[in-house]
Amino acid sequence: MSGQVLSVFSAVLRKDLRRELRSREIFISSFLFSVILLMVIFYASKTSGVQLEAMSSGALWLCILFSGTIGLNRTHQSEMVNGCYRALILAPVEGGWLYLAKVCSNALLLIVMELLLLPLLVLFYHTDIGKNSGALLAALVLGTLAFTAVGTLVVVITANTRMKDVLFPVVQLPLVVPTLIAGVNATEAALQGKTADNWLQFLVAVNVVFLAAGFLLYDFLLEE
Amino acid sequence: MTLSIRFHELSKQFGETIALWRVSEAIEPGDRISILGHNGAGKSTLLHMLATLSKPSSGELTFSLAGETCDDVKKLRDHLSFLSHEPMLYPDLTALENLRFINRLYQRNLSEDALRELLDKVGMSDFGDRLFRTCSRGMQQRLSLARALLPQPKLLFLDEPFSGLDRGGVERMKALFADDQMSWVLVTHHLRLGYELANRFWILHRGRLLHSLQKRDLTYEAYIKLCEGSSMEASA
Amino acid sequence: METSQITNNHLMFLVAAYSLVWIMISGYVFVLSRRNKKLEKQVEDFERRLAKHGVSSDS
Amino acid sequence: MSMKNTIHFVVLFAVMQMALVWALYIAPPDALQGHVQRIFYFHLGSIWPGFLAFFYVLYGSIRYLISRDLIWDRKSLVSGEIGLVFCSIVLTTGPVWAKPTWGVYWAWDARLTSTLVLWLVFFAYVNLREYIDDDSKRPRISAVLGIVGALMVPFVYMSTRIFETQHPKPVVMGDAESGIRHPDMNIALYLSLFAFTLLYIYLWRQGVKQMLTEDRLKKLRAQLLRLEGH
Repeated sequence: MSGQVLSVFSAVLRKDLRRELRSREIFISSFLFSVILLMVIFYASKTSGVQLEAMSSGALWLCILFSGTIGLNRTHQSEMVNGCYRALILAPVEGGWLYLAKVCSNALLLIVMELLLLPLLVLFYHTDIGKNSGALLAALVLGTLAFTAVGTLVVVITANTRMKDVLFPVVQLPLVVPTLIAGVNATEAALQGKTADNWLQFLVAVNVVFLAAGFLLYDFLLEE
Repeated sequence: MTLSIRFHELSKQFGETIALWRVSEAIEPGDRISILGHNGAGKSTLLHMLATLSKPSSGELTFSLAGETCDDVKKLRDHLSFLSHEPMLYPDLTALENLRFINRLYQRNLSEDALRELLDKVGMSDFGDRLFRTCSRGMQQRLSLARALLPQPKLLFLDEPFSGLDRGGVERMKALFADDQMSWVLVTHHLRLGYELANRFWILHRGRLLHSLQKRDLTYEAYIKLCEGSSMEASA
Repeated sequence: METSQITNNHLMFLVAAYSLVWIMISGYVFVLSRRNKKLEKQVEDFERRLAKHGVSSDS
Repeated sequence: MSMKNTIHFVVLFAVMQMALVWALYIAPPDALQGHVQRIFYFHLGSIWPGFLAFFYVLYGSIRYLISRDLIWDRKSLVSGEIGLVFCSIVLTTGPVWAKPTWGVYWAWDARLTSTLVLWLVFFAYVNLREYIDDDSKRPRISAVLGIVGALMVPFVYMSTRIFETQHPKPVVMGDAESGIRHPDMNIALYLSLFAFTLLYIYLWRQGVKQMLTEDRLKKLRAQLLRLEGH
């Protein structure tokens, strides 16, 4: 049984990654969007006289949130093209494993994008990212996983509605507020060279609850 | 292993519209059923429910595997396949990659050679490494057929499978549907093919099952008459 | 005098808060009553249709 | 109206009047805040049924997904609607109290932020179904969103709390419970809690009954249209 599950899991994961590598549509759009966002955030908050370094964790998480939302929406849309999603529904597999595979591929793409954003942060915001890179990585990975765990569910929920493109961010963003708060604080601490254990634990808890909920609930979304 | 489906008083309601109203019938191994009816008669609704894509609003829908009633949808889906005018294949993957993905999704463990053989069966052996996106409509439909046949289903659901196919494609599809191991249920506007291929006919009208006929009871002329709807209106 | 003015001002806030409670709840009651009206209309429609078939609504 | 309903309504009405009298008249004004503090009785009174409603959404949605019985969808939907109403009361009366007490309408403190997020989440839950065209999908999809939303509520609270412990509290922070010392204040608070809970249950029962009637009428209507050959 476990071998079969693993095979389905890796099949979906590999399919998603290969598709993205070939088209690069999500990657390019969300990366460019993030660059623009970094610039906009600077000019939008310049007048209040904020210190650049102090802004960087917030700016980074805004980029993750917005480009992540765009990316999740896009991946799901490309799943709907040609009715591919119906093929997944009709396959004799547990929805839970499909969900976990999708969370993994979405989170992986987002994390790669974040790693590319870090040098830009150094460049634009003069941030020192080397003070506690372990904690920084932990904050980014856990936060991104929590974000995609919720997003992968919500994108399917809103895909069933008439105004999916509008509704997805509207429903998704309030739900990721706790993740955002925890992520920003954990990143901030890491940038100052500290480790924010309580925030990391909090993110682990969010991950456990929502990955479990998604695992159990995804099957209910796989119906027409 | 045999797969049969019985349904009793099956209804499907979308809000105030009734798509299907108290339909009772059965599908046995060896059945090749052609569902006939006007637009909006409930053909696709019925097909979707039988293929476990949607659930009935009321009525009983019983699936039996090897003579025993089976409620496990996942287990059933292992033996069902669905072919519609939508190809259900990823545009950014090549034909072979798509098939490999389906192969692993259904846990069929077919070898590369078997997959190529399958491509050959639908006349696409030269296009295995071509991106699905760049294939023409007819080629896409052939690949879609390969996808539907890959899991070697006991029961195949076909929703307008001939759309976009040329003569050669239709001939190949006909040959593949003649397989004795597989039953199928077909919805099509291709009247001639619907008659030639099937051995049973269900005639739906406004969500009701008006007739269920064997081929031996129905001449082609009577069939055409039924399809054109003159007798449908009369008996409604 | 100054203190009483402040209290008066503050009483305004008190009145405002309690009116808000009242407005919100009556808002929901209004939504419910509108739904009720829709239902009543449907029942009337039923009675009319049934009457056409010769069924009296009393039975 | 049935007997039970009438009794419920009478009790609700009586308790509501008592709560009003105690809150506005009998309870003494707060030493620091004066009469404005009286807002609190109803403010706190409505957050409790608000929470109750949201937990019911979680419970009802799970029950729906297990049983696929439409009644559970209706029950949780009405709960969500009423919860949204109570949440709106909390969100609007809060600033009205905060202005004279803190000097500002809004502060990003834990309670305010989390109530706002809660409101957004359940606004989405209640309104999402308007945008789903397929009747057979609607309850299932909303149930999943209801569960996800309700599961997020504790995290919203936790995250805003941890956030506060790490940062200095704003100077204008006033804690709700700290001001209540007089026994009449307690009575006023409990009365309004009781009154609002009764109100929640009353509205909920009416709402559910209405929804179920609507469903039955819809079904009958479809059959009638069929008989008439439309």
